[in-house]
Amino acid sequence: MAETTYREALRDGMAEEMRRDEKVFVMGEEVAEYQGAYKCTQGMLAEFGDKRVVDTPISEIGFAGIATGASMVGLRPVVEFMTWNFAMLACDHIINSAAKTMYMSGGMVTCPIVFRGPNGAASRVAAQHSQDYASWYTNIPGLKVVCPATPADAKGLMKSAIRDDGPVVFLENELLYGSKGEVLDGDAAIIPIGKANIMREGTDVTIIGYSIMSIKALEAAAILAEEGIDAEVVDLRSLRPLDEDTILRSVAKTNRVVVAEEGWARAGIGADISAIIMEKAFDDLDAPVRRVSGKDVPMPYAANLEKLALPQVGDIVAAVKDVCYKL
Amino acid sequence: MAETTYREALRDGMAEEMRRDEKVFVMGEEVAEYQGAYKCTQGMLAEFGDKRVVDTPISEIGFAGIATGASMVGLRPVVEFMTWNFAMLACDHIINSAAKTMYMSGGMVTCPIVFRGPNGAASRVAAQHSQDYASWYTNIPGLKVVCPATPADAKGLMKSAIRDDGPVVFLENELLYGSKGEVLDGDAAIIPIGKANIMREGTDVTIIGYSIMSIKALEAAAILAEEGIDAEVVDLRSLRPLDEDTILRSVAKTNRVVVAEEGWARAGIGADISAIIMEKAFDDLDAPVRRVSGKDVPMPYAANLEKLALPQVGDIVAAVKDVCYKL
Amino acid sequence: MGKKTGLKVITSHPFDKKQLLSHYEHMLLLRRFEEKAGQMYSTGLMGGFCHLYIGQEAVVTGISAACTADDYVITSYRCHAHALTCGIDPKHIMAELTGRSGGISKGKGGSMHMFDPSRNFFGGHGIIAAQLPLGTGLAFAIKYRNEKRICVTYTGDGAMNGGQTYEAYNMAKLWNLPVLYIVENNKYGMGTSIERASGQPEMWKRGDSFGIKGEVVNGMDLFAVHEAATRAVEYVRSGKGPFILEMETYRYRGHSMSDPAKYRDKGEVDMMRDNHDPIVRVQSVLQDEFAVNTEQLKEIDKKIKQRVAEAITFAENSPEPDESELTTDIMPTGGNN
Amino acid sequence: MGKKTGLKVITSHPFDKKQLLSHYEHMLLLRRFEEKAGQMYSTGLMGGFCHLYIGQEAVVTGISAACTADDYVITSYRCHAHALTCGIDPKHIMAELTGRSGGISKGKGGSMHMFDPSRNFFGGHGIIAAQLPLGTGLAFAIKYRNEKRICVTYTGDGAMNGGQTYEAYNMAKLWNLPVLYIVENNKYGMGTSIERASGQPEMWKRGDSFGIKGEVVNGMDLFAVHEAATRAVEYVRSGKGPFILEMETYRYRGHSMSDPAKYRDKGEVDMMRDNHDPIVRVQSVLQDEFAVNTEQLKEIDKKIKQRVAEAITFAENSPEPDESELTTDIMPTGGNN
Ligand SMILES: Cc1ncc(C[n+]2csc(CCOP(=O)(O)OP(=O)(O)O)c2C)c(N)n1
Ligand SMILES: Cc1ncc(C[n+]2csc(CCOP(=O)(O)OP(=O)(O)O)c2C)c(N)n1
Ligand SMILES: [Mg+2]
Ligand SMILES: [Mg+2]
Repeated sequence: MAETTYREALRDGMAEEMRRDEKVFVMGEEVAEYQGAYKCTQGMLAEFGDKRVVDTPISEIGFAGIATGASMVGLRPVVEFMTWNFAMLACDHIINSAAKTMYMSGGMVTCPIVFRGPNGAASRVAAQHSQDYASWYTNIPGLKVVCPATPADAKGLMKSAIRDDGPVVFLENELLYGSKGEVLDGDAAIIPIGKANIMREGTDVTIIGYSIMSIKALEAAAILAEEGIDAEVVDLRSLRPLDEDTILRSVAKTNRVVVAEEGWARAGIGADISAIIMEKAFDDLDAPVRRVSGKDVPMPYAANLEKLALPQVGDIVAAVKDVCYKL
Repeated sequence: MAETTYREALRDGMAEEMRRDEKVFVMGEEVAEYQGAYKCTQGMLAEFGDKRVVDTPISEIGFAGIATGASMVGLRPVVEFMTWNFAMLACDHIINSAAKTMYMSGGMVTCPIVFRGPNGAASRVAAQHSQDYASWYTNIPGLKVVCPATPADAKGLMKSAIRDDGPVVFLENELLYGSKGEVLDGDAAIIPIGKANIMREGTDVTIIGYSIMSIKALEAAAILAEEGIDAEVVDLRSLRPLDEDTILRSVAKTNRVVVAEEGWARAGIGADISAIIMEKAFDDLDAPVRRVSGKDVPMPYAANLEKLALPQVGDIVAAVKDVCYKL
Repeated sequence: MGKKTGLKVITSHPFDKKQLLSHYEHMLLLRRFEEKAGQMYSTGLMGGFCHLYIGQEAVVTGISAACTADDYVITSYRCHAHALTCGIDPKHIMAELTGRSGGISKGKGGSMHMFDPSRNFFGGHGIIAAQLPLGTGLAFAIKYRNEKRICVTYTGDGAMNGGQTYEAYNMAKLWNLPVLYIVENNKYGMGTSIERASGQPEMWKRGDSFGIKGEVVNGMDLFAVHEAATRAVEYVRSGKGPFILEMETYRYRGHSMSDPAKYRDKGEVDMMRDNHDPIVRVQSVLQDEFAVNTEQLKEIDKKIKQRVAEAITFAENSPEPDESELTTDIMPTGGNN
Repeated sequence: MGKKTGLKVITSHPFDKKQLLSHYEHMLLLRRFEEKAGQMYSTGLMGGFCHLYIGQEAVVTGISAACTADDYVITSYRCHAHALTCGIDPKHIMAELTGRSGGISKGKGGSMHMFDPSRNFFGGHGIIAAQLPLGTGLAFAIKYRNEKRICVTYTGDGAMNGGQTYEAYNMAKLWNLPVLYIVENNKYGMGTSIERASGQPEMWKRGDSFGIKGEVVNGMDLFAVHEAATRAVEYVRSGKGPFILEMETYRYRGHSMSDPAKYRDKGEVDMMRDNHDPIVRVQSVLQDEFAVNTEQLKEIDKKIKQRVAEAITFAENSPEPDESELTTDIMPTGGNN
């Protein structure tokens, strides 16, 4: 089993599926000759040629629509958005065309398509390039929404997303692209969509995260362990469908919950999880669910302000102590 | 005090502000000669002329951007989206240009602009024309989000929105356009943004709604009253900023809450309110907060299915009985 | 190519009597179907929006006559006629309009959202101009698979001011995709005349910025449509890339059923109907050239009316979808293709 | 008008010695500022993205010379030069790049997001093509208020494939708005050459579909830029509506600081720098026509370098924004104008 970066894992996931299935192709800005703005498609043009690794003009709504159209007749496009910020221009096709068409056609037209790219904050790219769209897409029936935190999940979820017969929103994280981990080959690598991952078992409190926040949650758990608090870390991996079973089982065990999200709190993923726990596990709770979220501000550029705007490991630690009444 | 429709109230709110301030103008598809696709701008072309009531081509992102640009130099555009579904094409300007520019400019550039139009389901207009975008825009700092339920609020909030120096997302409801109520004139009509409205006082349970769901909540409260349950109905009126005080005071009084939203539950407004109550009023709760939401499906066209997809008065009644443990 | 037609009609045509009769019948079917759909709407059997095609019948009929059944078709919400022309049974379209289980989308899509992949018909789209990239994507798939078919992508004149149209145009030309863009220029996008919405109202020139050629055609004349479409289809099919055909046409009815149509005067409508009706035009050729008599024409009309009546009976009697349909068809099960 | 220039230079110009020296100084300021900004980035004093303008200096300088200080300016994320040209102090721009409280946006906007309404500069926008509708909106406001100014809206060649560009074009023409669209065609949108992104790569013709005229200009030659801009500005200011100027230019550096620039060979860059450098071009006119000597040129360079050095000192020493800034400037307080 090889150590691979998250970035390579994404690439390998795409490449393995492209070898397996002629219908799979990659499309987006700078994916071919440039090897991807963040190098996630490194080497793919050389292997698959420009028919299957397609550079596009800067035309997000156009190529999202083109790919969705192609998926309606059975091709399986993987659309790279240079970042999800730019997909805001294209969200009409993701939702009105890709997510709703199966229903509107009474099941006759399906869209096997993956929309992928980095989501949320990178480093100091300011307000227009740092938004976390997890809650927006999680709101929408007809979509699946996944958000890998590790290289293994990046590859495994990518393979599942490409094989899925419906549209999948695949939210990556730029700051994780260089992170390393062990990754399997071929079908063994597959991670099914809709299953959360208990990254760390614990008994005192449950920290629920997704994407980079799961990594920060693990760091927080390590710190908390030293202070005698044994945290369970649940990485959601898939936001839609959501693995409620794993969440609720963990809550039943620890009775205390912190949800960590990078995005804004209002109508966010933290709110979503908190409300579900409220409805389905109220009596299991020994303390109210606490959210750790991005501050309710557009992302500032200044280094010190950016740090304040983003949820940090220390914020998770503090929130956990709060729900454990150990302040 | 005259009985006015919600539709006329919107128009009167706009017209009064246009008389008061030359900088205010209305722009959108069919707003001028056609008098508005839903007749919300009836008579305005005749009064204000085509300089200030501007018909646009079918170019949502274009005219949203044009209006936002015009607002940066002090005009005060009121942009009509024929429905908010079509604003999905334009959301980049609403968010990246209008909501974030003040911050990105260190406070120097502001966007006094109102984006308005009907939001959510109308009657049998199917999946692409029925989405409720309340949770999406509520997610975004830099915006204000309002959603009047009554003619008085429609006018009063419209006047506040137009006078506001920042961007306001104004979510109307087509099914309410014909509803009638008493409406004041001039400054007396103003309803400040950010204040919820206790539509009905009660002691047993709080039903929190917005837009048409507040009306359905009132109907539910009437039915519940006959069965001996005294419900308080809180109409949020403004989703961002949110009037937490009013919500929390009501929860402290009734100890039981149902949140009614038309939109989908996942990362929705119900989740948002539930999570806030979880964090700030956990000990006040005698039962978990229950959500009544649109079903997690694209909107079907068939009459029977549409009815099932939308949250009905009966669903609110049932949820209230549930939280009151009176099933 | 190009130039304003002034609704010029074409005098020669390649159809024999049987062929022309069949096109005539089809145009009449579109007309009678829509007339009845309008009535059904008024009686409350339909809900939501209903956009009728009356007046534009020569467009879809003439273009379809120049295509093969293998070619893909995609259009906007004004889609009943396109669905009928792709061969979907009127029954299943009418039952879709009433929102019944017998509808082509099981009643879940409605008037604006109909599809039939088995007949290469891909909707039926409610968001203005969305079908431009989608149709271009169908053409992308054709090229990817090296197929001989083409994609015919219909759009209204109003939709030509939506920016995604030009993103699609640019990529279609850049990648040389087999897509034929038809602009059904019925002079209005809802209540806004083309002049009040367009910096440059000649739609066939809207490809100029992107190197796509176009031509304007009298869309009220089946023969003119067919002649131009034949050339354009041949151009696209032969691998020369995208092409634009602007069809000068007209809708007799309002934009949708709730449209009071105050933005144009009745004289304009009457002029078009009285002087340029596409069905009357074909009728007169049938009479003059092929000696079809009034009796035969009446017979055809009767037959068509009968077919539409059957569709209505079906649409009225088809049950509403089962409640379980609410939660089906949202996401494909399985996967792992 | 129109036609490929092949980088044709213009021999006559209207500037006297003082004027030309001042344009020269300005172009040199842009160059030296960006060189230093690049160095600052490498030392880690800046974060995020940094898009340098080196090579394109004649464009913004020549166009600005044809405008008045009242005219609005708006552009993309490659905005340092435009901000400098609108008269913002280099100190405040450099401090914005380092994210300090002395920055023009108090350090909250960064390299891509700078504004100064008091100098009629409206950004600095990070979303490709967003400034097209926004700038058209500034022009809408000008017309609404019956002002004499115009809006100059800059865009890259890559951004010309974004659909909102054409929605803006259509409305600008339809409403006859006073907006001058400048396409800074530096041949690449990131790593994609204009030919690989465009169905039709002549940007000055991209208004054809919408009835907007355009012209292509040697953007490496201050005199050519100024001459064409003078005519175009006059056209727009006189109420004739929008106009497009394509500037053939070139960026010597990568797209942003992290760009390995493998998509073009060094020879291409060298050729442009060696034969078409916009600053060298003005320098030689200063020497040939106005007898400015090497000593004087060195003096100017020294002065400019000094100014940039001061900006850097300021940007390094300006404190980070106060933590309270995190939550200010989000929504205007008050209202009720
Ligand atoms: C993005 C978007 N904006 C607005 C609408 C509302 N709308 C529906 S049809 C229509 C007019 C379209 O006119 P045209 O393209 O000429 O087609 P026609 O109806 O004449 O066939 C409008 C504005 C919509 N469906 N989608
Ligand atoms: C909508 C959107 N898509 C993609 C990007 C990423 N991006 C930033 S700059 C750029 C290239 C733009 O090229 P061009 O318009 O030619 O301007 P230049 O950088 O050459 O000045 C891209 C693709 C973006 N910022 N916005
Ligand atoms: Mg039309
Ligand atoms: Mg460029």
